[in-house]
Amino acid sequence: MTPAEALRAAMPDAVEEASDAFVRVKAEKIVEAARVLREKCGAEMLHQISGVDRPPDKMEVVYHFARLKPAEFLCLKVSVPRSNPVVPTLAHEWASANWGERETLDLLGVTFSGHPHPYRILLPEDWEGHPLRKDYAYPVEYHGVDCVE
Amino acid sequence: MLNAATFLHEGWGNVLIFAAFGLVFVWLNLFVIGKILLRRPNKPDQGAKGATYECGEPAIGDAWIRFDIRFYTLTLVFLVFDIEVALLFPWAAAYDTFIEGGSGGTAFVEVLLFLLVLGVGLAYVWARGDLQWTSTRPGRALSEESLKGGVVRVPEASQPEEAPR
Amino acid sequence: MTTIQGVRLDEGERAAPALPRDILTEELVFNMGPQHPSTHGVLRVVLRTDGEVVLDSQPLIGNLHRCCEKILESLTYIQGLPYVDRMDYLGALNMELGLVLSVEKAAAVEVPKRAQYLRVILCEINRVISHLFAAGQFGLDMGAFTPFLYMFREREEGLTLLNEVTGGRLLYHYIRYGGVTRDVSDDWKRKCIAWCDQVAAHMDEYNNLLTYNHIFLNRTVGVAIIDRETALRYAATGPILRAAGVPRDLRKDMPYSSYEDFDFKVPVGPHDKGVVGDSWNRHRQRLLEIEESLKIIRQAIAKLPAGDVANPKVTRGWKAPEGEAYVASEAPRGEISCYFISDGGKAPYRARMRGPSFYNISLLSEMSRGLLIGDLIALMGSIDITLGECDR
Amino acid sequence: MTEATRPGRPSYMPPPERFDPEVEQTILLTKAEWLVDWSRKSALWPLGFGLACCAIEMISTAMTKFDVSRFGAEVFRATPRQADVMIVAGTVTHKMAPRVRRLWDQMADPKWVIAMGACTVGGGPYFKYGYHVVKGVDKVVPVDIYLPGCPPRPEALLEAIMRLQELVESRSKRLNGKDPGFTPPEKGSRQAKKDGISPVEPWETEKAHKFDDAKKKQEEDEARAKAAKKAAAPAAPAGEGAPGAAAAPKPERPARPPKPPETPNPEGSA
Repeated sequence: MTPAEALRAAMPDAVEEASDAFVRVKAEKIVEAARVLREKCGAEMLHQISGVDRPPDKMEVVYHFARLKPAEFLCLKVSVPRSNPVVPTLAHEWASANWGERETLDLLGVTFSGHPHPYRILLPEDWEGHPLRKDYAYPVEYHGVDCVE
Repeated sequence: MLNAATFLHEGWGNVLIFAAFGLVFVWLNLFVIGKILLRRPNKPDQGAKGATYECGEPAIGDAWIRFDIRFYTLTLVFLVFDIEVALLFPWAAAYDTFIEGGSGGTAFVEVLLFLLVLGVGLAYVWARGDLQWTSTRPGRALSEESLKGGVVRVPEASQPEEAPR
Repeated sequence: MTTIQGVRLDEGERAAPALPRDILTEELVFNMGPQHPSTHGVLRVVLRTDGEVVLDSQPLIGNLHRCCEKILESLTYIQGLPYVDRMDYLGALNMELGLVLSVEKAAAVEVPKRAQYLRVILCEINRVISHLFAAGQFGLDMGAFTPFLYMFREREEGLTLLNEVTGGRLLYHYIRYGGVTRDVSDDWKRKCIAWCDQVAAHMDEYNNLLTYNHIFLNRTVGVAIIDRETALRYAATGPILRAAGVPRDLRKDMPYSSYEDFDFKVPVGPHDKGVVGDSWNRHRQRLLEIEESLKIIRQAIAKLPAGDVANPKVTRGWKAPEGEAYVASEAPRGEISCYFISDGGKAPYRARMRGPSFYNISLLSEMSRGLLIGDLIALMGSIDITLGECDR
Repeated sequence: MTEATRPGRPSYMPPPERFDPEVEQTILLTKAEWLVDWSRKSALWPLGFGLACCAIEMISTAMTKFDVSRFGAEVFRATPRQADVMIVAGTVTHKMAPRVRRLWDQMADPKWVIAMGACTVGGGPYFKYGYHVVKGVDKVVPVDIYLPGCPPRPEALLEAIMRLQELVESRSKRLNGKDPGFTPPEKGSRQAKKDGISPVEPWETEKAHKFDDAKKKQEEDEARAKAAKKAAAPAAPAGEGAPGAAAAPKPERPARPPKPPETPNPEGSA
């Protein structure tokens, strides 16, 4: 069963936009949507979490699930306001979401509510700003080391 | 009477050679290498040189902690059997004299007795499980509860995060 | 919540409450830090141990975060390619293929058949070289230095082979959108087949030297078992997943770059020794994959079609039209994928690269509980991590 | 602006201490000094410290085909306490920089640093857009031999080790006054070795801090004046075409801070 049909059947109000490539759901319903994908559409692995910065007001979080038999990728999208991007976490059911969400927090500033370990993963703890945002200003100096030669 | 022949015959030649060799080495160490050592770069406390090396990180956690008892018992067991082997060496070296003296058999039996007594000690320790130094006994730190894990738990931060000034 | 060196360590009770107070023993917390022979790069693992037994560990990555995705968004399409090479510097061509496949799918760029075959040949050579390094490194972690020297002998020949075609030993910039940069000569094809025979001939030497070595078996059989469910939960892919019994290989399941033309077997699950999913099976899995890759190379060279090697429409200043795509491919360490979004501009709007080691390392914390420290080294050696693609 | 907080000096670096030249001039030695340098040169033990792609080429150099053991440098020590050379092989990021500095501090003197790869020489491919990459490892540790290449071929690393051996061996020539003063070897290193030209000792001038007393202050004032004049001029919007759809303005690069002053060639030998 394709994700669009399964999600329309399970939670019609949560589906904002559905096409054969991806399904956009409301941010609060992402945990249930992932659960529907696991049970109905056979998604066995959360393959990748990608944050996409859509200035000036939108911030997108794209989840790609992998189904083994027959091998295919199912895509869920969530768009949240750019000023205060908050998305519920999937880390409790999908262990690979733990680090994926921490990296999205680190590089894009999307906070995942309920995350067991919500801290930066790639950049140092006291790094200012989120580099993958389109309006990111490059640092001039970090701990005394010049960043621009 | 001391002349060249007797001098060499009585072995004084060797003493002369060894003395010469000794003096050369003394001179080499004191003067040549000594001067070089004096001029080696000597910077004992440059930056974090004195800090404990922990793979490039400032050392976290504390090394002066109370280790598990099992390591202590294990070293005791090792000590006992080390001495046992040490005692076997002289016996083995002198074993041919026992045989010439006709009491080879009794010497052999005595050693077997000696080994047997220590064997009993080994059996006791083995049965008690002290040789199994890797796994910890139930009730030790490795109980089910602490194995649940989650984020690394540590008593408290004993080292400031910033590099020592 | 205490912070030690950027590590958020929960305040916890000193030891298990079940202990009587008088013989209270404490746990040792220390770093297996960025500079360590067995972390294969700058991975830092904070360990909490009781004697030799690891109670808990927390891998800390990010020491090699080289801003790859920001650079891909800032540079033009052609300029961004070399940075993808540097993600997994042991399987650089597979990384290039990952980015190029998703851009070609989004922009519907047609790749000539010969270029697809050339990509397959060189990526498989790269996979063999990478697996040789990984198997040798795992032997080195377990204390066997000689197999590493033997495997490097074949690896050096393979590097010269790739050097001859692409011009680079380790990082190649060979694959472009719509094709490849250079064609191969017949002499090179003959040398490539000779190299394949040489590697195949030495496989049993590696097995006797390392894989069936008695000490190696004791150190790795039944150690750090990653079963099917844990691997899927942590999205660990590649040899880890296949050694855990899941027949998942993107070259077979979702064929790309004309992999469907070649017949090769996907080695899966419990091999002749050890338990399914243990360290020994992962090692054996890589050696079997080397043999399969050699088969693919031979077939691809035999069936190499004529034709040009690049799509003439793609020039230097080429820009992808609006669109997005998500294509995954099989890299030596696992599945890499690129979520590519283009808005028609000079540079990709977003190129989100997936490094398989990022997910392979994340299962270290759960898998290491209760292991001895030596077994943790076996676990890290057998999952074969590269920090370049983990931190991107 | 004390020395420790001068911009461009990492905060985790201790203030540099002067090297007192008196100890050295009093004793002139010939053969013994050369003996020590020859032994150091022939057993340069590198620190097993691979960061990224260059580490793989460093391992290839240690393997049978390129065989760095011909130069006595194949014993890769895992701990800095027993290492002589720190080959920084790979990109040094801002998160890794304090650790690289701490490893260098923890090495026993005399110690040398080979900056292997374009990333360590000057930021390499990550120079322009690599926000997390340190632009050159000489901002962190004093570097003796710069080895460009991305990654440099194993033969290039062998050349770097040979150059380092000349640097080590030239110490005795310099101390014995036979050295006509430091001029970088123009032609091949063989020529430099014959002429006995050798750079000054790494542990004497802390290159990473690049400071000298009076001359620097004057250069800094000049630079600051020039920067102030340039900042006054209207800041031209730099940078590539902003993505069409996005309305946000392309962030232009911040104004370049005054360049940390260079160390002039030391006037002459000791």
